[in-house]
Amino acid sequence: MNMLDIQILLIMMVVGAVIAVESRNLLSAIVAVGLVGLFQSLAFLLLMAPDLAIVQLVVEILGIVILLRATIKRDTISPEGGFRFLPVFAGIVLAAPIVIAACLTALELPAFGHPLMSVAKTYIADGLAKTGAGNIVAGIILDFRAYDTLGEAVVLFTAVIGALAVLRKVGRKQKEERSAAE
Amino acid sequence: MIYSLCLILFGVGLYCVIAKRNIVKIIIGLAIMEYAVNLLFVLFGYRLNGSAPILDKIQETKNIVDPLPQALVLTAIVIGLATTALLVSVAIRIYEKYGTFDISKIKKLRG
Amino acid sequence: MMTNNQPGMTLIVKTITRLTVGVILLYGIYIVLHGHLTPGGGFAGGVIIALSFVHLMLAFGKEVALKRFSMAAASVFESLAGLMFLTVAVLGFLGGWFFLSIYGKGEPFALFSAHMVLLSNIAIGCKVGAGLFAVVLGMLILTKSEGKK
Amino acid sequence: MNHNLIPLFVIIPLAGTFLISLLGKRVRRLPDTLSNLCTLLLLALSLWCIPAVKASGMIVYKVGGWVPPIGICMVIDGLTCFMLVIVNVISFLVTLYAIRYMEAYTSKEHFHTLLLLMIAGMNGVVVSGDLFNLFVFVEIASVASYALVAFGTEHEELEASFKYMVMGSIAASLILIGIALLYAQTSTLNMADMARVLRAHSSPKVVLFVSILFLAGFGLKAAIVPFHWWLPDAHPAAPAPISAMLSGLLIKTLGVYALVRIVFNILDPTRILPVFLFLGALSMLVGVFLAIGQWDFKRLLAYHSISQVGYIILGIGLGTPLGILGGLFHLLNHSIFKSLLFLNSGAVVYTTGTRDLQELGGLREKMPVTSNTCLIASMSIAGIPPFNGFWSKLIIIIACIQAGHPVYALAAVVASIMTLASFMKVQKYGFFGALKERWKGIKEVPFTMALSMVILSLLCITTGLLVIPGVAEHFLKSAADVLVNGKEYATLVFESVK
Repeated sequence: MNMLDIQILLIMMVVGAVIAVESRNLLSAIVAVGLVGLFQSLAFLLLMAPDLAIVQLVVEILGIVILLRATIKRDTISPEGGFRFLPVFAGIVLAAPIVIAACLTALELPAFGHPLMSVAKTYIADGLAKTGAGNIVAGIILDFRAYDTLGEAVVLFTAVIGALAVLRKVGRKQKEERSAAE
Repeated sequence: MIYSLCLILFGVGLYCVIAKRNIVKIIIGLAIMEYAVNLLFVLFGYRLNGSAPILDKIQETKNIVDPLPQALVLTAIVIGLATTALLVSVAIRIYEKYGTFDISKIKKLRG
Repeated sequence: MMTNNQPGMTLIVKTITRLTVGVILLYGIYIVLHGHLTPGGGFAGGVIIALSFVHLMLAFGKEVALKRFSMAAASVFESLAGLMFLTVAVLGFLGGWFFLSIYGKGEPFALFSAHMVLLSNIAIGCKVGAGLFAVVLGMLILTKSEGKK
Repeated sequence: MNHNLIPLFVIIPLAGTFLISLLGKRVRRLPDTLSNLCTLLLLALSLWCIPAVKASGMIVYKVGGWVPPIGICMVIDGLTCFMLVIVNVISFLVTLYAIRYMEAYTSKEHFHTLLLLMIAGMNGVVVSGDLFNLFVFVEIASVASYALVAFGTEHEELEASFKYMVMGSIAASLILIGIALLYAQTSTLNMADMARVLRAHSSPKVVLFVSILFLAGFGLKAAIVPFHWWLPDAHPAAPAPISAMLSGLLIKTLGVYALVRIVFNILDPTRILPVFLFLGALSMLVGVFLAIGQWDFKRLLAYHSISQVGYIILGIGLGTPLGILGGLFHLLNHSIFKSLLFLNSGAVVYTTGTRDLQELGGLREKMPVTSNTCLIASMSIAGIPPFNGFWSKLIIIIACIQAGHPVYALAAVVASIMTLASFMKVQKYGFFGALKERWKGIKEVPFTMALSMVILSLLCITTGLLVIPGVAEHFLKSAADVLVNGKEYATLVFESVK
């Protein structure tokens, strides 16, 4: 049964996530989140999504590098002194109903392992003939749904330009500089 | 069952974003939420004993998993990375200005 | 962590980096070019390319990495690659539709097949690699100047 | 066959954005010129849509030549055309205004790049006919707006942007779960195909839960009341042209338009509409109550955005033809007068450097253009008769009474009176009264800034004419019809594909 290993991976992911959330030390929290990402990459591999496994792995590495750069040499200890009731309560009250409702809704969906695949059948049957790409996923993202990929590349471009704009040293010109420019 | 585990992961992330008071923890919570959603999407497309959607010259398998959710999740992962990069940049600037990652100490704005 | 006077990490890290960085870069390019045949593609390959430069930067300090690939070059590269992807899309108008694949399909399973997918993968690879490297570089430059204050 | 012009709504701003980021640093005047040129082209293109839609009813563009359920399609119908005109008119005037206003900030080329990306995102959301594609473009516009809110890189801006970004990311996750559930249920992503499959066989539980997820996700982007608390920080923190874009366009295209399109055209609106009504009325009252005590000019305007979005949601939530017409008309009016008000506040900040109403006073003498246009906008938002705000509020109130909800009608009247009170405060402290000593030396704003404010104020006066029978049919009515006959969307799309 293929489902058991995915379930074990999912339980590990939940455990890793709980460690990441509750750990006092920010560095260990980040490492735990990296672990969750690694398990997810494995899960993608088991779910027959090798493209996603690669992308998830490398994105995870880059994400961890970026996050570590943010925290290293800064506060590494999460400053939460003691247990505070209100935020914990609010978190549980808001998160629990969504999860329970979503679980109930998921029961109504087609059973796990039996997707409907009405559109996807076309992709599998005609993908190679119509796009010439043996990798059907690449055929979808860069030919059938290439417009989405343009959007995705633009999101990344936006984030890069945005990050460079946010990270510039001086945001506003001084008054004198401004009047000189006019 | 398998969907509920994935949704619990989502719940853990959401809880982290709402309950924690540290900027890095909030970013971690958002990342966990993204993982859960991506995994859920791929789970919806999985077919029992299916093979990967990559054709090669020799074999001609009929039982292939749904490739469309994979294509969508690829997009979603990259969007998640973009958001994280921007969040971290803003977080670095906030640290530079306030000297802390604790949002209960960052309170210039009312309400 | 940084015990020696030189920027970057210790000699062991530097030596290993010198050996591996080229391999990582080549692997990234391989992934980009074979995106239409094997798992991977422009995004994965682009991130690997960015990681190879980030790797260099972490090991040797930002000056060495900047000498190879400056900030301005990164942002020019990114915009050019963006324009290239858009051009690939707009050229479809020649065949009547935006994003129409007019480039021919080639022999199935050959390296130069599915030309639209290949071209887009290259454009995306350049774009992602340059863009992500620019972000990490931006963060590093800010962190350094903050340290001096 | 002019259909090939449709993708230009996305291509023009994207090409502009790449060129600006490529050459912006080298050629000095390029960012301003190019972004104004792009928005002008977009404006012309969106005006071309009105007769085109009138001629053929609905235009479907197949991206890449793939037939819709397989590929992505772009759909232009009455509602799309309506939103496109609003988006492109306002964004053209805002870019015109930004030429001089953004002199105060560094790296203008980044600003214009992000601004054009935001416009591209909004146009993409509006023309998209595919659910996942809509999500991708929502993210483009949102990510650009997160960065633009933090553009000044001062304390408040960074903090506001962080808050906004966290809320936006939660919203994105909720929307994505909704899309995933819908995909599992229908196994397609095209909106028309989805509607068709859901109508044939669907589980009501899934549809209800997905509606709630979308309401929460897009409600976060639209700042409807339980999800509103990021807006009063984020909108004032941005530079004034961006505040105008955020309040005038972004919360409407990403929030209201996307929500309404999905709920009316894909899902079943009947079970979720009472929630719309309640949340709309709540936003209306909460927003205005919070606004009335504010002394910060831009913050006050931001709270009013919450309240005015409440009117729109209330009108559309009635579900009757008149209510939907009123809601959409108010959407148009609000984007005009709220952008004008934010541009006015920007003009005040530009000349005086403060936005605290208690420090201002008597600016009427020195800044006649700003104060007169601000007066017109204030009267519009408060619903004084000849101006456009009056007509749309009137339609909403009449529709409420017609549909048998007198309590909501009363709430709308109360909110309108409170709005009037708070804008009387703005006028009294900001523009009327004695000129303070420290403001003796100020001048009126430069020409391009004044020009865009004057055009917007003229629009405030003239758009009231759109309700006249005979004119309304061409523009407003065709937009409302898309929602009123929501179930026909799928059939229409598949008919025009053939």
